[in-house]
Amino acid sequence: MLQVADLLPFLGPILLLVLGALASLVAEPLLSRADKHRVLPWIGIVSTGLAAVALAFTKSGHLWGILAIEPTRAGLVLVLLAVLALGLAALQRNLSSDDFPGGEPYVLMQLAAVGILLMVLASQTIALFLGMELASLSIYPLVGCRRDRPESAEAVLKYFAQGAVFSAIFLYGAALSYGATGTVFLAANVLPGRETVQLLGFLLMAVGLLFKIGAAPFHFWSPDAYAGAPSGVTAFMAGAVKIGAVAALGNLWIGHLVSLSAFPSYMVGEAVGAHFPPISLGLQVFSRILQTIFQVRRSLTVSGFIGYSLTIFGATAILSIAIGSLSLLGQTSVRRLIAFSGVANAGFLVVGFLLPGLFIANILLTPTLYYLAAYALAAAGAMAGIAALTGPEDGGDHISSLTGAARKRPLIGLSVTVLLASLAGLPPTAGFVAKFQILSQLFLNASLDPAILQRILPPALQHLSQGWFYAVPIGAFAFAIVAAAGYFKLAVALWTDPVPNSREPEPVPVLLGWAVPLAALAVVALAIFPRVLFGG
Amino acid sequence: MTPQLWLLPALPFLGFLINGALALFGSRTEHGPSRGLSGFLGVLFPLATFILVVLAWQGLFLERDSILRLNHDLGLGLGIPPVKPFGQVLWTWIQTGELNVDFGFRFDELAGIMLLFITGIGTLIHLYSVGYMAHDRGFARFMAYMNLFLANMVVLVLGNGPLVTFMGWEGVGLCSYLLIGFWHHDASNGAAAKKAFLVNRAGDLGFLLGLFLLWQVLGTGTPLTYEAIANWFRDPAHAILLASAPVAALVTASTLLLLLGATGKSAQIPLLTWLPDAMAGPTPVSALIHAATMVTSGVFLLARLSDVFAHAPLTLEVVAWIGAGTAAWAAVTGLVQTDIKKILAYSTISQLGYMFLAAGVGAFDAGVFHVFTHAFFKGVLFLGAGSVIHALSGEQDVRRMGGLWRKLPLTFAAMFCGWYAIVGLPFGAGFWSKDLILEKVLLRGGPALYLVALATAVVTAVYMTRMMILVFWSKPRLSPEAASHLHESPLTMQIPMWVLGFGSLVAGFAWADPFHLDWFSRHMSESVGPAQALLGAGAGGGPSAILLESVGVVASLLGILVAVALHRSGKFRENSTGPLSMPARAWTLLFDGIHGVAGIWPVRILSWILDNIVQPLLVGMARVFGWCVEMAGGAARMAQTPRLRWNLGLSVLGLVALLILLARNIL
Amino acid sequence: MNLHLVLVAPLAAAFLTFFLSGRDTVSTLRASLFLALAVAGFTFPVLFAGTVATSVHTWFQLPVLGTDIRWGLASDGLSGWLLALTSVLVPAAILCSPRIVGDRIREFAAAAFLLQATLYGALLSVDLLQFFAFFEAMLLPATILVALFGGRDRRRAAMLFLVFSLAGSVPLFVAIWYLATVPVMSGRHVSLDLVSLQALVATLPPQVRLRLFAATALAFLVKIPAVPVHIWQADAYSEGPAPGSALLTGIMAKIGLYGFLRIAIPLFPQEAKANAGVFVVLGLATVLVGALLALRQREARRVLAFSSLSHLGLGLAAIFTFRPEAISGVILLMVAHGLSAAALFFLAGIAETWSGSRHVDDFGALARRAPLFSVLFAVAALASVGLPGTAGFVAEFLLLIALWKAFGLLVAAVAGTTVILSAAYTLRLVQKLLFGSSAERNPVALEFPAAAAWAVAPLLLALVFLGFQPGPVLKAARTDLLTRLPSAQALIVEDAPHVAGR
Amino acid sequence: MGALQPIQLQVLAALLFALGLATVMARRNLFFVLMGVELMLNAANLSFLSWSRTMPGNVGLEGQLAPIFAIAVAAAEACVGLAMLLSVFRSRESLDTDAFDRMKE
Amino acid sequence: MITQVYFWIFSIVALATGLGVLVSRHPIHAALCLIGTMVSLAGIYSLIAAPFLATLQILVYAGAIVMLLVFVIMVLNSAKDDHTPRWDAFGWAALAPAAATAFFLLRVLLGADAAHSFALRPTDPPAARGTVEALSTLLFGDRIGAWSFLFLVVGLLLLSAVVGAVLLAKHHLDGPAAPSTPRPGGH
Repeated sequence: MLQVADLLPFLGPILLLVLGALASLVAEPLLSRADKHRVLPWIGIVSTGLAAVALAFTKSGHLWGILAIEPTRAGLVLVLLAVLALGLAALQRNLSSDDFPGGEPYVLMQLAAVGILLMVLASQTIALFLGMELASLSIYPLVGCRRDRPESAEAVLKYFAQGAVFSAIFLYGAALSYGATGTVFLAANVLPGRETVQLLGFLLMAVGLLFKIGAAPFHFWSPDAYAGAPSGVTAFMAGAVKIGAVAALGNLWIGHLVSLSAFPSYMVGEAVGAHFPPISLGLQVFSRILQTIFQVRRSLTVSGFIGYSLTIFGATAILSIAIGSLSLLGQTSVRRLIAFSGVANAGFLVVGFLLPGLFIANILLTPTLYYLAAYALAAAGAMAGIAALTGPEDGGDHISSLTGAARKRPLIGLSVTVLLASLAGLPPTAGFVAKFQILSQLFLNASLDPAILQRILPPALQHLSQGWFYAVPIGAFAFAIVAAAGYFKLAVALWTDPVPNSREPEPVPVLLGWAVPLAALAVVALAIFPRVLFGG
Repeated sequence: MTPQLWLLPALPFLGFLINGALALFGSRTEHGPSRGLSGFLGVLFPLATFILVVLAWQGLFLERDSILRLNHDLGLGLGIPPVKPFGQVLWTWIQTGELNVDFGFRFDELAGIMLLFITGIGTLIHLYSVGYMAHDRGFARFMAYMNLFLANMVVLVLGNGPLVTFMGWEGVGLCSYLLIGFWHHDASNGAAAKKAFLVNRAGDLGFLLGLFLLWQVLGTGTPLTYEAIANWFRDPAHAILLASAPVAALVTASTLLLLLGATGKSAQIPLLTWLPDAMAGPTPVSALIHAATMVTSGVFLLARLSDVFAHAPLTLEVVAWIGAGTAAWAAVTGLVQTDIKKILAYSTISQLGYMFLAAGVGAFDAGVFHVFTHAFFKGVLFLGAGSVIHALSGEQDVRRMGGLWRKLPLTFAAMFCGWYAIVGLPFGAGFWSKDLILEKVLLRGGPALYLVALATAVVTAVYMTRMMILVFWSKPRLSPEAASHLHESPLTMQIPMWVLGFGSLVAGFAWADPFHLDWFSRHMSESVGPAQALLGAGAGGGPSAILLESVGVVASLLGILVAVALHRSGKFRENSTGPLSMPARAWTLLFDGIHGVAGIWPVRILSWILDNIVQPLLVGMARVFGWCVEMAGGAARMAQTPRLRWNLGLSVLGLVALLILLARNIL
Repeated sequence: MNLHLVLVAPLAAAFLTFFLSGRDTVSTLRASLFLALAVAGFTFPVLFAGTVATSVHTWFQLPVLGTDIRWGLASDGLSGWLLALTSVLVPAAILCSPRIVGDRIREFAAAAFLLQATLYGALLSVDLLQFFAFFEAMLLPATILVALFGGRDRRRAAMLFLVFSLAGSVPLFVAIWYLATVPVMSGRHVSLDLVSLQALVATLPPQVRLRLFAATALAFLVKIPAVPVHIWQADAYSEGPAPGSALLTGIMAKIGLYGFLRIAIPLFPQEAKANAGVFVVLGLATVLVGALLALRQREARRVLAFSSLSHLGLGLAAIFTFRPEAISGVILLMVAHGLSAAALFFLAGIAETWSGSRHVDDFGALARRAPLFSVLFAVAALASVGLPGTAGFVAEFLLLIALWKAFGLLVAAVAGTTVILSAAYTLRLVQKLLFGSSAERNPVALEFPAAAAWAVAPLLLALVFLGFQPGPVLKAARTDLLTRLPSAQALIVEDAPHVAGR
Repeated sequence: MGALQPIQLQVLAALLFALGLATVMARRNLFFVLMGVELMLNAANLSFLSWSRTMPGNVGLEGQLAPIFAIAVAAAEACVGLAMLLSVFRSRESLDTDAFDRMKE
Repeated sequence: MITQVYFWIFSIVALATGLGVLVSRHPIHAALCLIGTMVSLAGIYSLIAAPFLATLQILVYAGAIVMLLVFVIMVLNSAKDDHTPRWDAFGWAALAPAAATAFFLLRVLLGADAAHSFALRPTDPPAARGTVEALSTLLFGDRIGAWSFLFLVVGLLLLSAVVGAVLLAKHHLDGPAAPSTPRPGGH
């Protein structure tokens, strides 16, 4: 039997979130329609806050090797909680402003947060799958919750259909990976002769997660889902889903490396206490991994595998950045703009998986995770801010409907502007530091010794001249500029004179009124003190 | 004794400030600021400056005189010791790298003489303009500008180094700009003002560049003061250096560039086109700035840097020919003008040519002496012209005048003195200075220059006489309304005319060799003596002064006779009917055309090309690029199909693509 | 004097501005003006303190590589004067804004403060990435200034400005990537603060250094801007609000020259010296193109924009003589041009509010209808022409001397044509605005806001004062400016460097 | 024709997976989409089980457990999916996915 | 030997019914085919010593899920899409990627097999795995807490599914506030 007592310090955040969700669920029927929107968000916020507090007391460790937590993941969880708070605040504004009958959305959002929490912590495919499904199954209804709107039905239709297909793909990949390694753990040794199976499994699982991240070409769901959902849900999705998926992909990726490296799992075990791959695995272990990668007899195949995995990420990254930035440029719908910015930023996130510093004997996903934190805060904050700025019934989705909104609420307007700047990667925001870290590392990889590149790259890419590798980071930044132009249009619309007959927006609930500026503040603070979350 | 030299420019500047404030804050009132007050102040400050100058001059003079007396008492055979000019360094102006420029003033005899007549005549003309401008709304503003001009002129003359001089140099240019365009509601005045400023700027650029080269000659260690420059060039130790070809070339180049600056300011070839247009300004301005003082600062500069120019024989050659050419050209142009002020303007240019000619042949003192005398007679001529215009309520065309000597006797008297002086009839101011120049030219410039100068003297007499005839003597051709309220000008305008008229009769005696009056030359000796000595100016010889002077007198008489004859034969009247005949106009506008071809049109064409071709091209490229990106964005958005099956299909296609990659790379 | 206070002051001001009432413009104006003056009060001590610096900390480290990105502030004469200039222009801009930005003084002031803060940051940075961060950050408020308060085409102009500047900063960013990562591969501990970078760059292979230098220089050329990357400028300056344009040209454009003086040349001295010719040619081309274009513009502020182009081009050309005269001259030029151009833009903005159009032919006879305005405008114009007695003259004189000494008389003469051309286009503007006879048509006297007078007059007085007493500014130019970096002092008190990795 | 080889099961699973995928992509009716997903999940389960068959018991059991969770997830998914289907049907009286193409730009 | 026979029968049935799902006209037919697939899969499960899974497959899948499906199809009997063609161009085209996926999957699997055949483990008796005891000890036995924890998570999952279903499908949710079923631009 499990002893809950000694799990508490580890499961604290999860349990608190679940309790919050259950409490809201229980309280929901007892409240009048108006009170639902007055009380339930606060329950969620309180449980979130408590979870954040509990996070401070969690010891890093792992739960039977299926869930693991260490400072890095704790940081991610913290960001996740912030996003949840933003989402709840914005959701309150949406639902109360169109007097939504029922408080289930709050419950679902908290449950989704639990699922994402599991994704972040999972170091085992089944747990990962369950977390993913928990998140998805809670978010589908959220997207479609405003049933009186045709677009929300359409959105949930598309999101659900694609989501179900790709979770099935993920599951199949999990099965293959299990077959290749003999365990459901992300990091395990490949059984002899089954490297290709492992690779296939990895590919399918990665695709499943890339779908959640919203990286091209698996991004088609995001614009519709974002546009159909209430802005609060959009805010939550934009931030949270990416957090879960990217963290999971990081685990998967490093686990994959461990698996490929024919690396006795007891060494990993002694290195980090259990055989789960922490995202922020330290210097020594992976230097040894790399030695094995290059020295074990199958080194060539293995490096070939790595090269192949690199091409997966490289292709999706480039495609996402290009598609996202370009489609963002002429966008007139705010939510779709945020969605495509999500696609573009997904590209940058995936760029972070191109083995930053692999060849300096250390793999560290810290740049990606920092970028993730910056992006999640910025996107969720911006969307929540837009929720605050749009008029009643969350109508304003066309940019023009936001004209002059910021001038009525300068503080929120400024916050949204700052958050957009962070999305665009302009200083003085975390987005800038993040882009710098990611792109400089990519640049380094591009400027590597050709010998190593030849060693690592798949044959298809080996005859490329080095110039192309330089082109990748530079082109990425160029597309970032294109995207900046898109954000700029939105920001300008926020600040230009309001159309004379535009009615005064109803007062912003206190929760949202505080949440958005705090998000902006956090984004700036994260730029000034980049080391608070993940060190570095 | 450390004289507070800064007071000299400070006083008129104070006047400028006060009058300016009056003009600015009185402008809202009904009649504008009080004429009396601003007039009083406007005259007071120049007067105070004049007094200060006299005092300073006295200080200088007495000091020198006491030394002379001592010398005589002790019976020592000492030569005249050099005067100790006094200077005052106010503060360090520019100090960086090797450059170290002090902001200071230096009062020596050259400056003293210049200041004496500048402030003196300046004061008179201020007084004159109190009457002349009395009915103008911008009276206070006018006074302010005049004071500002005086301040800048003082800085120009008093500066202890080229850079300080340059400050005044550009300052007077500014004032001339403001005053030419004083009646700015008429755009043409503005154009004239702009022209003056720009042409001067071209000269100023030459000034600066010449200064650089000069500095290079001196060695960048040397401070940029006239004293240092003079000492450096006078220092026999540098003789060999100066003889060396590169340095000599450098000196020549530098002096040529400086000369460009001088021509700009003094309206000499090639930069002379602005002065006739400058007559658009009120007449007192023409009298003060464009006749008596500012335009002569070019000559002043030559004298100031005489030591430098003395080492550049080629440049002096050029100066001489520029002077002669300008004198001749302008005199001829003066023949065909019909606007009384234009006539005087061209005459000014021609007289300035004389001065340059003198400097060119190394007779800097003679040049400055002509400046001195010219200030008087040209001043009175302009004032008289102004009085005439004032009397005819704005009429300036000599063809609509005539017989005024009865109507305006006093004005006529004054102008007659001026005429007498300028044509060079015996014992007039011009007589002495011009003949002095002719003599020097013959001595050192050679016959060619002399003949040109002599011919110019004849022509001068012709056109001046023509003007006098058309204005005063011939039978009246006034327009009735002009004739109706014809009136003699007020006293404030009369007094200056009388004084200057008298001056133009007697000023020449400041340096009249036949009477052994060499007051002027003695005082010039300190500044330009060494240079002239270097050029062998001291050497006398050649035909006797008397002979030459009589030749000059003959020339002017000849000119007068020709003029009378032409008048008799009705030549004046017929060319005075109708506008200038075509060749005459071409002659007048010769240099405008040259400027257009050389400077203005190229700039215009170039800027047109840049504005209409290059710039749009660049912008267009940027636009096209942005457009392409927009297009790409549209295409990308197109790929986002709204149909579920398409979305799924495309996603799965991506998956398949990855699988193909897998197959190609691993299997 | 803690420099962080100076950096935070404008930020705080911007933040406080948001709590002012959007409705009551008068009190908003007063309050924001007070804030601006307070910021100036914080700033000037820095100028008088001479060379000051905070301690330098590690901002963050590149993961894996352990590249140190430092954070520290340092100010010397060069930074100090530009700081002072900024702190003077911002209140002036706020004073001039009411007529132009209407009831949006709050937003305008906030944007101005933000711009000020970013400028301060750029001027005080001791670390390359830190500098770049502020260098980029200033685009945000600058773009907002143009895009929100400007004229009809302001969006397009702002977009052009933003995209152009961002694109222009790409090369510098790439150079920073290189410096931050690649040397690490050869086992060196890299830290991006300028002083360490100097040592690092010196060890790089020459062709790499050349590329890095080119990249760095390009970013700054766009900022100045220099021909042929100047096309964003005229639109931004003419479409933006006049006070905003004043801030852009008065301060922001100077960051380009500052970057050359502080970063490009000190980091890559050999390359700079080897390729000086290129930049001198670019600079002279900028001088001429700017002047010639200014001659033909039909909008007052386009004339001013191109005149700025021309003047700063002279500065650019002169920097690359590496002569002490040039350095002090450029600093003086930056200050002088900042003051005069800003004054002109302010006044042009006022004039536009009168005529309701930007076209020069729609002005006229202001000399009669607004005497005080005309006096101020004339003085400012003469100052920008560089009449002796104003700071502009001393600056131009020094720059010409430097050019002459370094490249001979011909170059100096070419550069000197600006003396004539600037007079030409400036006087053209003066004629169009102040003179002419349109007073007969509508001789009503125009009411010139006293606030604007109070804003502009001090600038002009400062110009005249510096024209006679440029000493303080000239002294600010330390002759070793191009070789030694001000943060050197700061690094002495740095805290222990971090070990790579974690 | 010897003993049953897991590879046969794998092939079967792969084919079923492909069939499900084809159904999802090819058919326009929303029901078919759901059923296709069910097919894919089943394929995954089959794969799990057949892999587990190749493992020693202690590890093999994991492969036996995973499908249990997968089935649970499938149930939940079907529940939500059908609810979604109902609401979608209400909103447009149609289950033709191509009919839902209002969201452009 | 005999297992092979069963396997072939079951697998052919499974594939056939799966194909039926793909091609059938009416959702009901598809659902029935699906049931067939489920059942035959259950049979295969039992072949490879996973009796518990086999029962689960029949109970939950065939018994619950697909029944639910059929129920809903019945409820919306107008779901019979006679207005959409069974196969259109896109439908045919969509087969290609599916086929490609299958091809690559098989290629990898077979390739791996060829490289290194993974045979059954004859060592352990079939009874050792797949039995209810084994699984339940694994799930709830105190030896490992992991799976029981995941079991709790499944509970959470189902909870969220229920809530979500309520949110999406419950009628009373759209009270007076939201109009019941707006028909934007009817067909």
